[in-house]
Amino acid sequence: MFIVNSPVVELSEIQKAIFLQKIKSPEIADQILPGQFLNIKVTEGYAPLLRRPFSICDVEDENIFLMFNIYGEGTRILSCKQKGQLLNILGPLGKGFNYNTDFDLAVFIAGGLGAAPFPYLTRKLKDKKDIISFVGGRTQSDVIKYNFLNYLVATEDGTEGFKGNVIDLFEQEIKKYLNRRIKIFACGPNGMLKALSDSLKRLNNLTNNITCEISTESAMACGFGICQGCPIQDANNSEHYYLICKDGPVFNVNDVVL
Amino acid sequence: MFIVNSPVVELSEIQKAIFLQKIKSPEIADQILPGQFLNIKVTEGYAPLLRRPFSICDVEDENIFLMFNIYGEGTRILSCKQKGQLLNILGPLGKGFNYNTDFDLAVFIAGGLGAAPFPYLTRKLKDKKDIISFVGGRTQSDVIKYNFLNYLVATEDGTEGFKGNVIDLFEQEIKKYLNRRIKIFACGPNGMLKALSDSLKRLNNLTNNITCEISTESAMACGFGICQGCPIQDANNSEHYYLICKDGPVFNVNDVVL
Amino acid sequence: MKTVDLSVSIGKLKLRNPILLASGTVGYGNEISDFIDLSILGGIITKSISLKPRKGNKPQRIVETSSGMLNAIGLANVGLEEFIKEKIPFLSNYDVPIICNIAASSIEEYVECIKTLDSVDVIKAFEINVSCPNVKDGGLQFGNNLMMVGKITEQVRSVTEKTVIIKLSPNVSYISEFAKVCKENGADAVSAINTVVGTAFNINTRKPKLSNIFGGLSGPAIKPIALAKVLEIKRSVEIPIIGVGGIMNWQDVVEFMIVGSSAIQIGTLNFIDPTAAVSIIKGLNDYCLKNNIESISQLTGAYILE
Amino acid sequence: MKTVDLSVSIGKLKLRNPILLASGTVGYGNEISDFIDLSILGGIITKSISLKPRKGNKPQRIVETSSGMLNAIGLANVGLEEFIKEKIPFLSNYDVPIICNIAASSIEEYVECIKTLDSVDVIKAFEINVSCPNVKDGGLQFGNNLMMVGKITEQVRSVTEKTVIIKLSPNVSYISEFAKVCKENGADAVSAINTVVGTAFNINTRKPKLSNIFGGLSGPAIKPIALAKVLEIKRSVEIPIIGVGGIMNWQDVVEFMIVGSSAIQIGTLNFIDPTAAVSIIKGLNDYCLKNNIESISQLTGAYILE
Ligand SMILES: Cc1cc2nc3c(=O)[nH]c(=O)nc-3n(C[C@H](O)[C@H](O)[C@H](O)COP(=O)(O)OP(=O)(O)OC[C@H]3O[C@@H](n4cnc5c(N)ncnc54)[C@H](O)[C@@H]3O)c2cc1C
Ligand SMILES: Cc1cc2nc3c(=O)[nH]c(=O)nc-3n(C[C@H](O)[C@H](O)[C@H](O)COP(=O)(O)OP(=O)(O)OC[C@H]3O[C@@H](n4cnc5c(N)ncnc54)[C@H](O)[C@@H]3O)c2cc1C
Ligand SMILES: Cc1cc2nc3c(=O)[nH]c(=O)nc-3n(C[C@H](O)[C@H](O)[C@H](O)COP(=O)(O)O)c2cc1C
Ligand SMILES: Cc1cc2nc3c(=O)[nH]c(=O)nc-3n(C[C@H](O)[C@H](O)[C@H](O)COP(=O)(O)O)c2cc1C
Ligand code: FES
Ligand code: FES
Repeated sequence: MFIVNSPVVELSEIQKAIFLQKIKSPEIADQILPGQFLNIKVTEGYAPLLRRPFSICDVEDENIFLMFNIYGEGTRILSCKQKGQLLNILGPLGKGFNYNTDFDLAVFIAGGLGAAPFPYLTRKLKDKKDIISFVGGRTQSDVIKYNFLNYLVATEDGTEGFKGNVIDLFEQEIKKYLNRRIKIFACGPNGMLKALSDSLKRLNNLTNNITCEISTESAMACGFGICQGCPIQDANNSEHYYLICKDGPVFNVNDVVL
Repeated sequence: MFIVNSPVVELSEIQKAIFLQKIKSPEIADQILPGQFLNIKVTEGYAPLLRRPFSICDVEDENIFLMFNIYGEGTRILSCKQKGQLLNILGPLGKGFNYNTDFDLAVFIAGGLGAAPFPYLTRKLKDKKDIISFVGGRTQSDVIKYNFLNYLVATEDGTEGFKGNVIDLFEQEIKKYLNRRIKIFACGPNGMLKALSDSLKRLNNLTNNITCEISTESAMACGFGICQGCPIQDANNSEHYYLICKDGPVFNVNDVVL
Repeated sequence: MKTVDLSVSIGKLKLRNPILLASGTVGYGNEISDFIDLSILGGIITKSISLKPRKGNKPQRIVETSSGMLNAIGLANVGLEEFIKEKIPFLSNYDVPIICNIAASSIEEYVECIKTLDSVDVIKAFEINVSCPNVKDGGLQFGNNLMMVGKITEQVRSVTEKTVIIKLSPNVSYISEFAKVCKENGADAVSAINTVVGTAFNINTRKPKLSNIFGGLSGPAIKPIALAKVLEIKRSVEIPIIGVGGIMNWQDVVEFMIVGSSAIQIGTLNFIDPTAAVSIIKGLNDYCLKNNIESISQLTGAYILE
Repeated sequence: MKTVDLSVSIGKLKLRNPILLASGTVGYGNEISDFIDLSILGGIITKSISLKPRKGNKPQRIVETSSGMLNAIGLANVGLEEFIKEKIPFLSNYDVPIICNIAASSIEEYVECIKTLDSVDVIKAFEINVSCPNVKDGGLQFGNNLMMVGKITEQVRSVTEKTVIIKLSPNVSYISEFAKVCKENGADAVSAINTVVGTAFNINTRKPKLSNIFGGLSGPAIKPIALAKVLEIKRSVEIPIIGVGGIMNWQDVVEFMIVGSSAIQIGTLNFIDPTAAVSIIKGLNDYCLKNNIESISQLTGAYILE
């Protein structure tokens, strides 16, 4: 956990309104793991005041990648950075995915910009494990397939692939693999994560071979545990909140209340 | 008085740390007069919150020019504008120099960035009147001679020209011209303007051929008379303040208390 | 296409839309009329006037701060007589309700001003400034004193039939207590908030940046404070509220109405974008259409706390 | 080259420099120690602790605003016992004075906490939080009540010899009255200011952005307000003041000292730049050298009003 000023190398639009920012940051690249995030100061001054958190999207040699859309002022400013301009980056932050555990089949589930952490995770797992990916969105243009392997698409409006939400697609498809030791890695809107945990309750009647980790989100002030601004309910202790920035953002689906 | 979005054409550094910004603004160019100013929004958002006032430095066809140094956040942002970026400009503002009155000799006195309004005034007068200019600064690097005609330089530390303040130089030189009808146009730090008005009191014992207009400054919120933020004492009515943005920024030296 | 009813009422006062320009941020309308057609506005609140002209404070009167500004104008104004002779005629040219803001250093002065102004037709309402942080006499020594605010309201009420609005100070522990006193003494509405007391110093000269030492903080910096004050009043007193403080766009207007405002005022924004009301009114209209709101007054206090 | 004495005193408390980290913005020091060597600091003020652990408010707890942020953490903390068992040992590793901030919902609770903590050596002082805007019990219902603040101060004073600092609420008409009561009841110093009450609403859901509805505003937006409160206290009460509110750089620190602060606290800035104290301390040193100030304490209240 440290602060570095790293230069923007380039910004590419991987699909309409979805940007991939390449940043040269050997220090971060060297240490960060899939599912962790960075808290980025998008201006020299203090407007906006707070840093903006972004998942590590991918790492290639000395370079790191962020994936984002233009959501508000901070991401707009970020998207305007010229080659060579420095970003003040705080990280690596949080606990990432535990992908070195015992399983045969990695299942990735991404909703919309929840796709962001998977290129890096794919890079880490593609030679070690089988991977199937489920990628969802409201409509075709929301679906981000960037660097997914072996993926199926679901859109709410049926403009591409399965018509319905990505969790319904997942639940129907996963049944083919219940004989294997499955580990699910999911990132997306809270609604999707909720649906996933419900789906898992149903599936657990059929198998106990599935473990699942989810990447969560919240407003954050600090990103490293000093402001207490990012609570999420501990599923096993009603009197305790986890901090998403420090205890997460990745949790075992059974450890938190969504 | 109106608001326009006008594109930056180019920024040039006319001397160390002094910038000249060329902006394509036919509407402003068509109406603005020497000594008037513009109130410029330097960002899309509201950081900094207020507009920044700048004298009209020069006008050429459809283009207007601003002269500034990087003083704080606003001028820093202004200096970073790329070709084609739009500036939101409110103006023309205030009352400029009355240069069409009866006089033979125009005397320009500028201290530091007080040089800003003179290129335009020089353009308007050079074919009609004789001009002598007195340009001063703390040290050589402060002296801005840009587009001055027939000028003499004074520096406090003597690094260039007359050693001392520009008003002492003026008072010594002007004596050669007391037979003519002189109109002084001055812009610079308050200290310089004070010294000038004292000097004029002395000279008025020798002649009544001198009239003098000074361009004043103050913090401003609106720039067009609705906030009451920019008062300057009326010399002829102790119960009244003029508003620099509306009644000025140019005043007859006898009308205000510096 | 459906149309939206943007009109709102404050006491007897009917406004074509909830957008008012705040006192002290539009002078008497002359200058800003070069930028915007005054008759599209819900109303204009004129710069605080006092019985006699006030010169105002020495320079420096304003200081920019992070997302805000401090002002210590000191109620510089032309005084009652010139206001009626010189300013009212200009404003009469527009079909827009004039709300006359009054500042005074004694109850008698308030009363005298209103007696004189009550007969002026184009003045549709009075906003009583009991909360100017920038004057020695009157101002906060009234605005922070419950009993005083009650007395002033009662006396003012007794001399006019027109809509009476009391402009409250945020520099108190519980603004709702003041709103309550205003209601009890017959005010038709309250405006919340006036500026928040602040200061700034020059670290080289060690002197205050404002000749008055203290000034009033306005602008987006105070928006969360203003919203909290409006909500506090809304939840405990039944009186129309005119929300003001840091409004920069139509979204802010909606937010102020949701927490309880019947109308709102644009202040500092006028200095930066004197045409702002145009895009704000359009934004409000579109928001209502999108959300099937027939009358914008439905938004007032429409918060959901579950 | 001349050297500058950056040390300052607050009651019996001697600090190597005036830079404290504000309660609730550094937790218990663990995380921020990854970024900055705690022993360069004047001191650390720990997150408000209460007798029993507090879970804190539901999400959402923070909202960004223009040049500020609202927080409604709700005093989430590990409670007295774990604080002593788990947190103190870590802090003991550093040569830095610990100021323990205490929140409570009754006078008895304050007293009990301090009795327990008084024996802990590394705790050099207590900061009594009577001004948290984000809890139902305690908090502002204390901080806005003169008599209560007096009682609490008196009781706390009676059970400890260590330096007692009362952290004041800005959400009052006259903060100096509270500072006066603190002094009269034996407090060694006051901290000014805690956060300013504010709120923000989502215009689509019409719900408050904070689960607690109201939150506390911090950051540069409130700096002018905090400076005004410090100056108000300085001019009317003889008690050391610890200035806090919107400090973002060394210039802000100088400004806070000029208006009357003996020391200052860095709050929200820690979230954005946890290393800020380093450049601030250097900036203060350079400023003093440039202005021939031998001891930084000379700056306290060094304003010139002429
Ligand atoms: C751990 C984590 C990882 C993330 N990874 C990515 C990513 O890889 N790609 C991406 O596009 N986005 C990601 N986000 C979301 C991203 O941080 C926001 O989109 C970004 O802050 C928007 O900033 P803005 O100024 O453009 O939008 P604005 O709306 O102007 O600013 C965002 C504001 O919303 C607040 N806020 C409220 N809820 C949230 C929330 N759930 N998340 C973030 N901010 C919130 C913030 O405090 C901030 O003040 C991530 C968020 C978190 C917490
Ligand atoms: C009528 C007029 C004409 C001007 N013409 C020029 C010009 O041609 N070239 C040029 O370089 N500068 C000019 N200035 C000064 C220029 O406006 C300031 O340098 C500019 O505002 C600095 O902005 P900043 O954000 O860079 O500095 P900052 O210090 O970050 O911001 C300036 C702040 O200082 C305040 N302030 C206090 N006193 C003054 C003052 N006397 N003038 C301006 N702001 C003040 C402003 O309100 C603002 O908040 C002029 C000023 C006025 C009033
Ligand atoms: C420069 C200035 C002058 C003001 N003068 C007055 C005044 O004369 N009377 C009054 O009641 N309020 C006055 N106000 C307060 C505003 O009407 C408004 O209540 C305050 O600025 C908050 O709104 P804002 O943040 O939108 O500016 C003034 C505000 C500013 C900035
Ligand atoms: C997230 C957050 C949590 C805080 N928690 C506490 C607290 O537990 N006790 C306390 O006395 N003050 C608390 N404060 C107030 C700060 O200590 C400080 O008084 C306030 O934030 C103003 O300073 P700043 O503008 O520099 O942040 C908290 C502030 C923030 C932003
Ligand atoms: S964001 Fe500050 S504790 Fe998590
Ligand atoms: S700057 Fe607003 S009146 Fe002059």
